[in-house]
Amino acid sequence: MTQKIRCAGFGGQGIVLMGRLIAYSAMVEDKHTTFFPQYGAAMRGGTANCSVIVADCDIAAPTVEEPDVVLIMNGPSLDKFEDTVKPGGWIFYNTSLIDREVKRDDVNVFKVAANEIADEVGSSRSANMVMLGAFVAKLRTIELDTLLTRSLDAQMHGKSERVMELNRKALKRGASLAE
Amino acid sequence: MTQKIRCAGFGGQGIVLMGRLIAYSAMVEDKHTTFFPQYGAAMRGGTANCSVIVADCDIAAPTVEEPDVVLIMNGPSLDKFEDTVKPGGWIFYNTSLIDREVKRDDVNVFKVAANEIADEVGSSRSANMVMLGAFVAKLRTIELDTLLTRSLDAQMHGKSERVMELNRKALKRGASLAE
Amino acid sequence: MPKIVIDPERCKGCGYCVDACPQKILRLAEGLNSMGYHPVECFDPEKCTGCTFCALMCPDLAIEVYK
Amino acid sequence: MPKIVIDPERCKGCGYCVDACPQKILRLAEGLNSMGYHPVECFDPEKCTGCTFCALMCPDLAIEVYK
Amino acid sequence: MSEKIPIGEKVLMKGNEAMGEAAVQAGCMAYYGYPITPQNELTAYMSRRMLEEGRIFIQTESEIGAINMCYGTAAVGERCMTSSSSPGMSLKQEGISYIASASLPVFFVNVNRGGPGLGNIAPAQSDYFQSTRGGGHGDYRVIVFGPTNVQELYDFTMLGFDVADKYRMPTMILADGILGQMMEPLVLHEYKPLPDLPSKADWRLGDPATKDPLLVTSLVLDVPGMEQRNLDLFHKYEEITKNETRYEEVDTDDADIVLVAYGTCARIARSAMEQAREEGMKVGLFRPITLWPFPSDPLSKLADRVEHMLVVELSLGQMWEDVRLATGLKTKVHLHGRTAGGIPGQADIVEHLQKALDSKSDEIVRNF
Amino acid sequence: MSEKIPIGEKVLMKGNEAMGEAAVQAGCMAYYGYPITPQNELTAYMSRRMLEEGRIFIQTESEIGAINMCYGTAAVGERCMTSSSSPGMSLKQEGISYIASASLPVFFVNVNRGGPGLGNIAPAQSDYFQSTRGGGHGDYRVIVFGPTNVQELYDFTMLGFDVADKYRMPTMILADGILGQMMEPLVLHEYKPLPDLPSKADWRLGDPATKDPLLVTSLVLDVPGMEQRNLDLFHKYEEITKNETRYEEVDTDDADIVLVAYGTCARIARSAMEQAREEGMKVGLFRPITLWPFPSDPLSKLADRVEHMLVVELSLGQMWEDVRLATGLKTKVHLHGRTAGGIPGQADIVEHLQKALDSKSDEIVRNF
Amino acid sequence: MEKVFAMPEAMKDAKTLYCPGCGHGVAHRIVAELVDEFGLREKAIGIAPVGCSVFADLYWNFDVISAAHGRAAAVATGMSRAKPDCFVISYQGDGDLAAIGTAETVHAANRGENFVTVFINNAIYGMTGGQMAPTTLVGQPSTTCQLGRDPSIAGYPIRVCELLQTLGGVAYLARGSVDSPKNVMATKKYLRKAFQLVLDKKGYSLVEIVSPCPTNWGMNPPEAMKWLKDKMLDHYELGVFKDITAES
Amino acid sequence: MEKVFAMPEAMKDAKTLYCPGCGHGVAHRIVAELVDEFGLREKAIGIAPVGCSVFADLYWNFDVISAAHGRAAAVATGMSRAKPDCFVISYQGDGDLAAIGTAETVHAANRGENFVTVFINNAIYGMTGGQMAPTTLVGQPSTTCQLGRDPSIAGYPIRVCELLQTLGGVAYLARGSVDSPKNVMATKKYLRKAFQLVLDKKGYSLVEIVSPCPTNWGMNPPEAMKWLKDKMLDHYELGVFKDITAES
Ligand SMILES: Cc1ncc(C[n+]2csc(CCOP(=O)(O)OP(=O)(O)O)c2C)c(N)n1
Ligand SMILES: Cc1ncc(C[n+]2csc(CCOP(=O)(O)OP(=O)(O)O)c2C)c(N)n1
Ligand code: SF4
Ligand code: SF4
Ligand code: SF4
Ligand code: SF4
Repeated sequence: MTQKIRCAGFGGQGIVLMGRLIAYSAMVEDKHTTFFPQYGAAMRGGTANCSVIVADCDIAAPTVEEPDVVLIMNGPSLDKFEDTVKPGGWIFYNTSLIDREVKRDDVNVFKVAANEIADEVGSSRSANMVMLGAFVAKLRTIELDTLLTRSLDAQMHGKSERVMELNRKALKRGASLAE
Repeated sequence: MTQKIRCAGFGGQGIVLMGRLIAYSAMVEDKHTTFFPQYGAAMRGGTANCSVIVADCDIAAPTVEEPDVVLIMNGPSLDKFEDTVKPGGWIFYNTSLIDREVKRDDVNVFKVAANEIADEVGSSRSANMVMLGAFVAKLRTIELDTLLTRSLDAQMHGKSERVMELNRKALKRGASLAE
Repeated sequence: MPKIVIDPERCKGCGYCVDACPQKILRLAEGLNSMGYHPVECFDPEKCTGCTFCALMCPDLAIEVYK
Repeated sequence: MPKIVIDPERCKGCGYCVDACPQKILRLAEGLNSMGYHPVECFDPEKCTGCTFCALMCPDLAIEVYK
Repeated sequence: MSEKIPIGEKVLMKGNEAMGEAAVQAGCMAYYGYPITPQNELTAYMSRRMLEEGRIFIQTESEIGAINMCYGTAAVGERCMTSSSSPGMSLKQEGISYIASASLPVFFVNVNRGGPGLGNIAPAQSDYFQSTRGGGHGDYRVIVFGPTNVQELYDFTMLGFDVADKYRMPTMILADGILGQMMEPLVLHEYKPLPDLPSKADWRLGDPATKDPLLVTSLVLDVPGMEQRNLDLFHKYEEITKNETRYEEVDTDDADIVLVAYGTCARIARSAMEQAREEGMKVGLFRPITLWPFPSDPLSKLADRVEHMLVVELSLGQMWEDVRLATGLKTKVHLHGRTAGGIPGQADIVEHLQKALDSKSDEIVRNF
Repeated sequence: MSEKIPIGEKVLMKGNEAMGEAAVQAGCMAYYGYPITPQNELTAYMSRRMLEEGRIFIQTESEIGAINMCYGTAAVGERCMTSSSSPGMSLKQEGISYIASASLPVFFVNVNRGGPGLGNIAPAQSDYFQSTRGGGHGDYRVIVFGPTNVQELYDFTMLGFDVADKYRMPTMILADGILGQMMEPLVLHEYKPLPDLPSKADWRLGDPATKDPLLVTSLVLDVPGMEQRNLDLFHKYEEITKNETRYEEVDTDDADIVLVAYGTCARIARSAMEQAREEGMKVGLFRPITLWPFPSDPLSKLADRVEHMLVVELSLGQMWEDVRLATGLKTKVHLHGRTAGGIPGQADIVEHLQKALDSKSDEIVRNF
Repeated sequence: MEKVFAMPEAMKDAKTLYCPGCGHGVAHRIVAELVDEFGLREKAIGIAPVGCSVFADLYWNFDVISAAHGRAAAVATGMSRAKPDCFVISYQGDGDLAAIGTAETVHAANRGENFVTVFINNAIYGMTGGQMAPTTLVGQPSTTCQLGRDPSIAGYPIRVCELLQTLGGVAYLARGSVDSPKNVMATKKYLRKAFQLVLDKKGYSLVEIVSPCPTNWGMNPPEAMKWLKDKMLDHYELGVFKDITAES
Repeated sequence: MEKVFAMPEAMKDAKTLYCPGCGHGVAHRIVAELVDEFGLREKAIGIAPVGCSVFADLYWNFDVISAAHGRAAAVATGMSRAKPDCFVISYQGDGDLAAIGTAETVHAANRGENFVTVFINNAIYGMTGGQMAPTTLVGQPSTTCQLGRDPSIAGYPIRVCELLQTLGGVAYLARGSVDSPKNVMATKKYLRKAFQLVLDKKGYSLVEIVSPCPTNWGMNPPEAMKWLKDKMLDHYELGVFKDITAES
């Protein structure tokens, strides 16, 4: 199994963190993984995206041309990446910020009202966690439990317990969408 | 005909000027020529030397490994270059500053009391001209007349008429040694 | 009557104009613009004196002033 | 009695010591050293006070001073 | 990461940071660097870790300052490093030439971005010539490692310090921007120095134990002396070529065509190889690990039995020259070169493989 | 010399000064340079002549300052130049990479001295790699002339300015220290520009005639844009290779062995050739005049009929690579390389020729 | 009704890529206003340095050249010497001007090169993501001095105007700020003087602008502006440091 | 009878390659005397810059490293940071320190790097044969300003002590000269202070020494010394410019 994932959205939506959490969880689960952020000049206001590969054997090319899965947090990112998804792959997208429907009919689509749900949980800044939870629960690329018990602590240490708790809640709420 | 010449002495003895005068004269006489000063770090107190080639056809290598002629103005230079002269070649040397005899017996030797003669002419700074005059008159590589009428003016312009006159005298006195 | 014209699509919501306005008639709007910022708005245009302070402070040339 | 010792082979004949000597007892010699310079000489050693001025000025460490 | 470094364990780390941690483990006493994308995480990492370890970190006034501080620190016998990306590396070339000439051990990293000029910050391998041929002046070489994943970035950093000390010369990692920026699991091996690293006691400056004053210089005005020095360097380089040449061969035994690639390119090439094999082409992969010394001999041997090679590189025919030099006209060396951040797709490579196999006898397939 | 320049006449001039006068004649409006031996006479000459002509001379704070001033002057459409020697050239590499990327015409001179490091001030050709491969970062090239006498220094300086303008790119002379320092008679040809040099009106900055604001840059963050730019450069380079490759062949028709050499080396090689012919060896000479573009095609053709080549260079096997690249394994390419100021003697070369001719089938004669 | 404040003609109608609250925007605008005021649209050449303002050509409606990092002063010299009729504006960040470009800055100033320098002092490296600049305050954190600048390791924040004050060729030096309408106006006044002196061929004229970088200071814009007022202006005194026309 | 003036132990018994009347000799000797005085023979590392003093290793009887042209301050930083027990003496000419090395000098000074700088100001480039230096006086001819330095083209002679005075990390700055026994003694006193401050880890300490280069000034040594006194000391004021221990 090799799954290629791309996360995309606004700068500030925690896109890179989503990728790192997936990669870290994969490592903890003894899978092979590579993570690559789209880095840019440090000027702001653009879109952010990153790619992760999770596999159970050696990963050769770390580049993701045709992702199996995309996690899309805003409209411009859907425009940019919709066409790249492998036929039969998955598009998860954030209906809170995206009005339109996915045009393709050869892929699976999963809608997540990420910001709204995050707001319900306590802060719309956790929208990325809601999305991540949904993805994990739906495709089981990695385990929700790994995220909750290992990865969050490792990748976000230094954050307040309040924020961590919020994130855990958001993850679980996201996961519940897919169960 | 290709003649390879090396001039050598103390810094300050006008060694490079000797070479330039030969090269310039050769050019004026429509011969082929190349001149190459031994350049060094700009620190003082060393020996100076330069090489000139005069030929009636194209000059390939501008480097002088085995000179046909050496014009030697001081002792260390004789030590350094005596052995390099081509068998059958010429060593002109300044007996005013060199006590010893030339050791080789397969070369022609011409002694010039350059400083003393220059002193007689008016200034020991013209010792190089005395040497040059002797060389030119002896070997006729270039013409004394070219030096007197063309080269001195071209290569030393800016010098006072007094100095020029001194140089002309010294050249002639040198030449007279060899006639 | 003096007035300002705000281009909400240029505004990045830094709030410098809000602080600079001597009349205190500017604030950040609730809504977002297409870049995802809360653009500034003038909630009491009558009071505007056309002093240009807001515009002077704006890094994004989002404010024009008429007098 | 104070005295200086000049190493004529180190001296390059710059003459700084000649100018610096308050007793004015130094001068450049007629002859040349092996580097081709006129080394300095003391023509009236009796007058030397050992003040070290000559040595202080010498760039070539050609002068030792005893007192 | 900093509080306790889990040596021996698997961690998820960015390539830039992995090099930093490896340097710390290898006893690097001083890091000097000037910010530049895409290697900033390395500088930032060192700014924290070196101070934690009570060692030296300076954000220098410029890349030139950094390389010359390395010259100084290496001369007193301490391990040190600098890192930069392409434009900054150009500025370091004079300093590298001095370090090579003075035979000082210095390790450095170039996380290559798109050039020439300011270019862009996308991944590239277009500093290959500069790294392997000496972008600086004079006859000299630098040992150049071209790692392919984060683990190798870590391992070759340690090795880079060791071989620098072993041969008293500059050594470097040339990594495309992807390697610097990506995260992968890696095992933080404990540092084990190469056996028999020479002592520095007989040449390092400022050591009260040495009786006679020592000199570190790159200046030899006297020509025979300097010429001999350079020849000594070159004899050392021949020894290094014998001892330190590293490469990897995959499935070349039955290959009709061999991909030659390093760094991230080698990984994409490997994926392409797998795909092409599935499609029935007999493809192998040759991966130079040291870019200087370049594995010319094994490549030349390979050329005796393989008719085609396809060089894939993030530059317009730089490593291609080394492959052609190694193989002469024994084999047809095709090129798929991208530049300024362009990255070859797996499918493109497969297509090029096919074209190369189909090429006429005197035709070389090149994409520019 | 300065008062009245005897254009059209034969004069005796130092190589460094001949380049200066040629630049003045060719309409060089600005000279920027920093002192370094063995090219100081060029800087000194320009300090006088440029002011006489009411043009610009700046002794810059550094070599980096000089190359970047050239970048500025070229961008406003004026001819300009800089010159230096090896360590100073290393410092200019970043700037040259920028100039190449921004497609600006700049001419410069490297009077090569012994390296690496501070080295010495003796003649050398060891900056061949740096000059021909791009010592700076990224994929780019510089047109490199390798003159052999003072007349050529003069002529190729003029040509250097012209081809820089023609192709909008950096061009240079690579001259060993002997060429810079020697005096020879030369004819001060009048400057005649190449026909049809393109106008600069559509890209030079600060011209009130242009309506829309213009941009000179080497930055293209977007990858496809930058990649296309580089490919355009490389297509230009292919055109240049076709149009501007220059070389000289002497007595190669009946040769069993051909000497390959440039600069002063080519002259010594020629003397050696004459001596060897007298001794009965059938020797020819191939002299690359442009070092980039390197005359690979004619060399390759020569390799079809000549069994041996002997490269003679003032470096340890740098041009040797280009000759081997050009000739593959079609011919045996021997090497007589000297370094750090060492100069091959005529007799040495003859000896090497003999050894090469006598060499066993798989043996390459090399002197280090 | 009259437009009393609007987009200068020397500015293109493009949204900037700068972060919210970044000081570059105001500085760009002042420059453009003065280009209009002096009628320099056709003669002006702006230098986009390597730094966040590297894309100045997207905003300025006159010729632009991008210089290598730190070399803007040399590039400006090359242009203004060769085309004295042009009006060269070298726009530089603190990393660019006062770290890697120190030699070029000092010597262009000393030679009295005839161009305007607009020096943005935001106490940080913006473009590369927040490293320490030569101007970073003591104690101020950055990605390369995470516990705050420690002068025993990294030295002290350099005051550029004070440093250049001793040099012969300098015509004008002033330090302004963008923290208040008053200071924005004063900064523009300084820059107007600099423009005038360069038009009069008086030589090197530099205006330093203390400027916020909220992103890399880790603050929101109002916080950043407050920190600028409280901390930066404490170290970086505002005012005119040299004016050769005033000396007489 | 006691030897009151003799070759310091920290000096090798070699004749120098310097020209007659060159100031480097006295400067070398003072340095060596102080190395003896402070007992630093085993800890001292001298930096031979690229310049006439590039062969300092032939004269000094302690470890020497030759730095790339202009980079002595960076090399000194690399050594003194890595081996704080060493005593690093960066010996530099005016081309080296104040032209190509401007950035390294300014930033090492600003960081307060702990080494001694001996700065030989001879108003010319010696080794390369007499080109203009940053310190060349207005009107003074050189091979690259043959009609004399014209400030409108080449700027003004830079006063290094004055320039560095504004920087935070500097512990000590003084300018001496070798034109008279008194000034030689004063220079040694300045340098002694600089040594002391560096031994006390106070940071960057520089002593500038105004020094003759008869050869490239085109004068004989006595003429050169007179010109130094009359012209150079007129522009380059002698004295202590900064002493952090005196400030308290
Ligand atoms: C030679 C070189 N070194 C380093 C860099 C990387 N770099 C780009 S911008 C920059 C600093 C930017 O800071 P500053 O000049 O203060 O401008 P700001 O971004 O804050 O406006 C650096 C170091 C480069 N492009 N070239
Ligand atoms: C990068 C580089 N540029 C230039 C030179 C040539 N160079 C050697 S010494 C020197 C200047 C010497 O002048 P200064 O520093 O004043 O010392 P002095 O010789 O007067 O003692 C120069 C420019 C060099 N070696 N390296
Ligand atoms: S100053 Fe400008 S960008 Fe900032 S809030 Fe006001 S209008 Fe918007
Ligand atoms: S020690 Fe004093 S008195 Fe004696 S010679 Fe020297 S300067 Fe003159
Ligand atoms: S990083 Fe700083 S300087 Fe750059 S655009 Fe953002 S706020 Fe402005
Ligand atoms: S050239 Fe000048 S600095 Fe150099 S040794 Fe001679 S006098 Fe001294």
